Amino acid sequence: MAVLNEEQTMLKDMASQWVRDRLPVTALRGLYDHGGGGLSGSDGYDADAWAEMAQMGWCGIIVPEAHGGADFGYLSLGLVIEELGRTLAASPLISSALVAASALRLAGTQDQQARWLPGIADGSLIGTLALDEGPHHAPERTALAATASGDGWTLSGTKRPVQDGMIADLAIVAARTSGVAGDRDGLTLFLVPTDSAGLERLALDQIDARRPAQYRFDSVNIAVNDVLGEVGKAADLIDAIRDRAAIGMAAEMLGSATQAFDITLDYLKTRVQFGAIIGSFQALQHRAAELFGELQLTRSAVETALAAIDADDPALPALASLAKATAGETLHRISSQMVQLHGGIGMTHEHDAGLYLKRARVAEQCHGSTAWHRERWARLNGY
Amino acid sequence: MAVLNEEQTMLKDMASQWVRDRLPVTALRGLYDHGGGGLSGSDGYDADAWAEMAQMGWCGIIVPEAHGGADFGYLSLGLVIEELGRTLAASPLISSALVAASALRLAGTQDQQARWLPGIADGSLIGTLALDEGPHHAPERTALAATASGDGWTLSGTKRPVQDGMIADLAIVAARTSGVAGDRDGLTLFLVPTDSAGLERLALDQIDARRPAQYRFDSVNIAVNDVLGEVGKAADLIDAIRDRAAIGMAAEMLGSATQAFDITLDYLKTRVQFGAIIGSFQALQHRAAELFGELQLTRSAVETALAAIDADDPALPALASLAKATAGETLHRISSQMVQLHGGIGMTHEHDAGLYLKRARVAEQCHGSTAWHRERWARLNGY
Amino acid sequence: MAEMEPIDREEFRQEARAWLKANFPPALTNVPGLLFQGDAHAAAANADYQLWRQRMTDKGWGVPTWAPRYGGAGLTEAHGKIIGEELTAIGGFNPIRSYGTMMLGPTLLEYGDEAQKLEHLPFIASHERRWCQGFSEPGAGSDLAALQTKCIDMGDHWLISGQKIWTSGADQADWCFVLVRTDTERKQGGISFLLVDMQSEGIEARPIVLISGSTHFCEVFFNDVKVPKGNLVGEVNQGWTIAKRLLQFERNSLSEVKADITPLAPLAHDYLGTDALGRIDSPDLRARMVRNAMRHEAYMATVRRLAAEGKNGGPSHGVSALKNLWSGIIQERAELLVEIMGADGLGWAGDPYSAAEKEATRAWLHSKAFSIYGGSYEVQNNITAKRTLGLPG
Amino acid sequence: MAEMEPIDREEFRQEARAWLKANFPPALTNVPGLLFQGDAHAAAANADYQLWRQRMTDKGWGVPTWAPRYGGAGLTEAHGKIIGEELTAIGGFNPIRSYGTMMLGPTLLEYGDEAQKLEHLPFIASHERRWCQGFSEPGAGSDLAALQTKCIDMGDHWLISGQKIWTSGADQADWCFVLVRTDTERKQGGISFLLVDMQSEGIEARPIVLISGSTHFCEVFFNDVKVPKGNLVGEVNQGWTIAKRLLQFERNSLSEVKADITPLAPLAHDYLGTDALGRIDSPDLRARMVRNAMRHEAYMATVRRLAAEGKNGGPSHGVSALKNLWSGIIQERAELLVEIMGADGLGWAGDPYSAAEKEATRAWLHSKAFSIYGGSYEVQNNITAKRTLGLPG
Repeated sequence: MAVLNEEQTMLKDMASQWVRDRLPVTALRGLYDHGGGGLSGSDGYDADAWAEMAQMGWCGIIVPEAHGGADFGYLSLGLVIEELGRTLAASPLISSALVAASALRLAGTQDQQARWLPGIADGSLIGTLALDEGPHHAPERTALAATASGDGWTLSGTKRPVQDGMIADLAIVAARTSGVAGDRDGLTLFLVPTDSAGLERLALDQIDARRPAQYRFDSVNIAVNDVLGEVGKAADLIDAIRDRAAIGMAAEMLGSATQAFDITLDYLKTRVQFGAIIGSFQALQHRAAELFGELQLTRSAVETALAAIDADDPALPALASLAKATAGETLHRISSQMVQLHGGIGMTHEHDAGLYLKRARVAEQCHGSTAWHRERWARLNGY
Repeated sequence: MAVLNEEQTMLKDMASQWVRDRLPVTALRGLYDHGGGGLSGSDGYDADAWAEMAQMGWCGIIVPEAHGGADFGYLSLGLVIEELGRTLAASPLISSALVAASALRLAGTQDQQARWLPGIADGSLIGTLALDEGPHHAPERTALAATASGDGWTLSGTKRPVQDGMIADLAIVAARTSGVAGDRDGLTLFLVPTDSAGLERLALDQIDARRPAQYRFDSVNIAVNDVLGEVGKAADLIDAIRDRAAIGMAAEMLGSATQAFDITLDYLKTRVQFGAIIGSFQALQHRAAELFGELQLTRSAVETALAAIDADDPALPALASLAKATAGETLHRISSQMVQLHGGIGMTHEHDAGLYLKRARVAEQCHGSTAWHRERWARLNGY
Repeated sequence: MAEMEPIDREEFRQEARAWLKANFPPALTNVPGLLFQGDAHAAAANADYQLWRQRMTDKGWGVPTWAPRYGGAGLTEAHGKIIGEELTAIGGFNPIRSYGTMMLGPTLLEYGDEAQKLEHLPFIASHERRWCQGFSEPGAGSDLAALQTKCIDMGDHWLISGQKIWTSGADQADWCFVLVRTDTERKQGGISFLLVDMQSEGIEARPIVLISGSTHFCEVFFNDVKVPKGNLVGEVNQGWTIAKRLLQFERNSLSEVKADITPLAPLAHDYLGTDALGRIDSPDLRARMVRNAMRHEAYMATVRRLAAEGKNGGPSHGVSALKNLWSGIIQERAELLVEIMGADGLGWAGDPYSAAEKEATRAWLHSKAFSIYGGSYEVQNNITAKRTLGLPG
Repeated sequence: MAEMEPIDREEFRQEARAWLKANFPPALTNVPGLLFQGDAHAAAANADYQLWRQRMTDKGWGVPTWAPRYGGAGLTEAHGKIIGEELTAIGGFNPIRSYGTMMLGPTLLEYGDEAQKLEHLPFIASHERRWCQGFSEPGAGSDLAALQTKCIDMGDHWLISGQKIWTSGADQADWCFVLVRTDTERKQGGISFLLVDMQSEGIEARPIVLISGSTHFCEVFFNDVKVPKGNLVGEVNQGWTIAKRLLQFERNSLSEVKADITPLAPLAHDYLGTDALGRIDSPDLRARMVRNAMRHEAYMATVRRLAAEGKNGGPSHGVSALKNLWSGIIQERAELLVEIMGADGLGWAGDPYSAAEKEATRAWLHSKAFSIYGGSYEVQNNITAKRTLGLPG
């Protein structure tokens, strides 16, 4: 654990307690159909629990005080996200309180911040980022077209997947105002209320019982004031937002991996086979020891990256990719071993191992996959 | 083991016995300085043992009967090479009886074959391939210049490393007759006696106590009859020769890996620590089981590739790269684990583990490294 | 068994080809046989399948090497192999193939008495009785011999009580071969092998939902189930020996499974794009794909090599090592496929995901079982270390 | 120990900076201190080093936290850290650093009597006595407590006989701390800790040639060596406890080792070339380099995190896990460096290979020891599993 101040320690303890009481893994199970997919008609989260989270101030942790937040830093928000990750708690906290809030903090005008941040901070409004268009994260391949029309813009095209897209009120949409798919120039971000005319949303039934969405933009009109940042120059801004998103996702994965490891370790200490506690078998002991080592690396990478946002560290891009890729690989290994070491029971939908496995693969993929961030780190470091 | 006919079984048994009697690992040790490098003044092989090998007909296994060989196929030659690999026997068998003989078989005119193959087959003449010019295998980057002069050619430039280069009588030299480094077009092979005027040889003191060489060509004149294959069109021929060389090296590595595994397994069965035979520790048992599995894959890849040469299989290029890369990775792992599992004693020059480790890294690098063959396999298979 | 002469072989091949061409329903071409093997309802509902099953039953070619009185055709293994090859060549499948033919049948042939053989083998040979395997229990997974299902000798019948788990297709099975405990003092030596009619009173089979959504495996509860004395296979307390033999048949049939070798490269170009050098545009993922594909090739070469060696009377050890190579390679491949599909490989249901995507996702989840069932990865490593490598302890 | 006030800290930093600037011989700038630490001849022959050693001895800054009567400067750890930082800043090194300061000194401070401390610590603080460690034996490697070196109480002296191995620098050492067996009935409980003058009659140290060519480690033979009674540290049969504490100091000093983080990328571009996309032109090798470099970064972050946590009284377990991460990452890095150099990374000696190439080759061979010495990879995993994770057995 990073060295925390008193407030951070309190926040972490509170989050830990609340998550275990209010959103244990059984809560996630409530979002699943008994056959294993997302429950039909589910929103992919628990709205009442979300209201409680907002009540506790978690939605405003990185929001400036002037806009109703606590301005308490990303490391603090990361502590909460990590705890949520432990029980696979489903909520739009990353999408809204981290990603959307970051976007507005980084590039919002005073008016834009005043309009959107208070709602994000008090949880009454859910924001999200609508960036990806294909199965793989590739911002520069953005094709969704924004054409100038009157004194505003018109958006046409498709976004998918949009995290928490079915419950979001505000989408921060990456669109192409010039150039062609593949160019870094010509990208622009727009602040788009999801009830805008011409925006159609379709829920995606995902293995982790969340509900990301597909957004279809059919000539959606945007006012000129709803451009976030500079027209045609959003590529760096998108990177900055995505890096924060990736670090948030890495914090969640750190929590999930830690908990998956703890559950598995408990099982190793209790399950008896061949007349012995299976945790006494050396091959399993060594595997556990090695996974423990990987967890150490992951915690360091994630906490370093969170602190780097707060410190405005110029190494942030590389540290973000390091955190996301390291957490991705570690959670991949631990969630797979969670199933393996539980044996047959771990293969059943009734057991939690499968839920960790499924969420793990979604989180690995989200905001740039492990492979994507490895390659990015490589490029940033001259490989 | 591949399914062998009676002659092959006899050949293998004979090689196995002879190698253990005549060139056990202690023989290799005789080529080492007591401090760990190659013995100063050594030729990197045992000339008397080589004469015995020739006597047994091993140098002519793939040479056509018309030129003094047995025309007994690559699988048969591979069996002998594998046995030599078991004891790390140092000899120019691959360079001469496999690589040089293959080059002449593939592209030699009747005259060229008649001039060189009988000597190769009876061991009185040692051939080798002078292809690489830099630390990494990259035939198309060949820069050594061959310029037309009179009715022949003049070679200028450097080759390094040339395997068995200090003892070779005949070098098959890749040179550039047109184009620039990087082009596949413009490569030509030449048959060059190593006593040619203007050819200077420098021994390289390598970790495996062999003596590869650096060849410096200073206006070496070559007769027009000593061009092997077509002028400027040697790229495919070079690939074909190198694939055979790589498969031969993979057969050697299969033998080395098998023996390194056997030695280590014996140690696991005898060494006592913590009051138990260390081979009873489950973590080591599982490691041994996994290495055994890798050995199975390696044997299959190597034997399949050897058989593919004999069958003129169009899949040969991919199978060659599969064999070389698989053997490279397996020997890498097993030779490293040989040191690790022997503990401190494995770190001493007095123990054989270090000799396997050192030869392993040379073999991995030779005729295309593991990484090189992986990439080649990937390209051939559309990745 | 004498080898066939080449001339007989060619003649039989022609005969088989002609018969199969005339009798295999063209509508079933390239339909996966597993569909009917795993699903009794699908099998019952498909008239072509029923026709095909009946024809193969009459011909005895579902189990060609079994004696005619047991429903087979009394042929050699060489004949059987030719039938299989010709069937594959026309995109066909063996409609008789089942747990019964692959595992129980060979076991009964070795350990059953003549009455048991005549009672059961013909119905296996016609695929009219589906069998399931009652081995594992909640407390006896990798340590199978720890099983506790009670079996009491009541004089004129056996009385069994207990719970089995991981029983494939128990909810559709007609009969079950069950390992029961007839002696609580000895571990392996206190186990017996019983044949149990699933219609018996006191049996309940409950499907288990797996993480892949599959409900193929069941829990089976035995509550004071009466079993006729004649349903004991072999001797009392000989069950462990019989079970080990049966598991060998299972391992052999697993190692026959054709590993899917559809290359992933073209798919990866589609999903990930191609860089300026013509490579799949994700270097890290590409490197892992290449590594996996190369191991897959070497694995396939290993299966071929061991088959050839086995045929020539050579060594045939190392099945456990092979199983671990296979599960590792196939699991990684299944993961790579999902990773190639990116966000589109994460769907559970619905139109936004293609059928191939949803199938890949579930296949990946299902693949996690490969290193658990049929002897876990860890148990196989123990076996390799001790039996194949001779390590102590 | 009280923390320093920030204001004192800054003041001391200025003082240290000034003294070091005035006293560190510029000729030694960026010379690796290990050169002299490991080689008595090199140390004796270098006048600058001798001057520097004497100045640091007089100042007591080689062991700043030790009391002045033991040759230290009586400072806090915070002072010591500042001295270290300022030394690093000018490319300097601590000429006193040795096995004596890192391992025996702290151990004597805890377990030695006052006479032993006064007899030995000042000579450690001046680096006038080189120490070596007589722990491992041919039959006691990972299982150190199996050691057999006999020690008999002869009334007025101890008599020891036996063989030690892996004794670093024994051929150059003045003294040796040795674990001996004083009770053959008990394993751990029968071991004692002795200080032995290497000039004693009956001692022979023979250098071992390692695969890297290094002769730093020795075998040491003890043939009826007489050792004064006062050279026993702690109580008879308390040696195992003392040794465990000493190994803890060793582990701490190992975890201080700065992992070399010179990036390999530029070198790889030189040796392997660059493809049309600006990438190192060997995709498979590049992927492995990137993975190793990322793990290396995460490892360095872990060292910093654990240091910060330790300073704040937080958890500091997991040293064994850290050692295995470290050895794995550094060994792989050493291999990658040789692989990048290709055929040029395979030379042993001679002009055709550059000094950097030959150094890389030997460093790779040497790195194989990292997962063996100081507790093997396997032993560290056992410790992590049992002590850190609380697994049974």
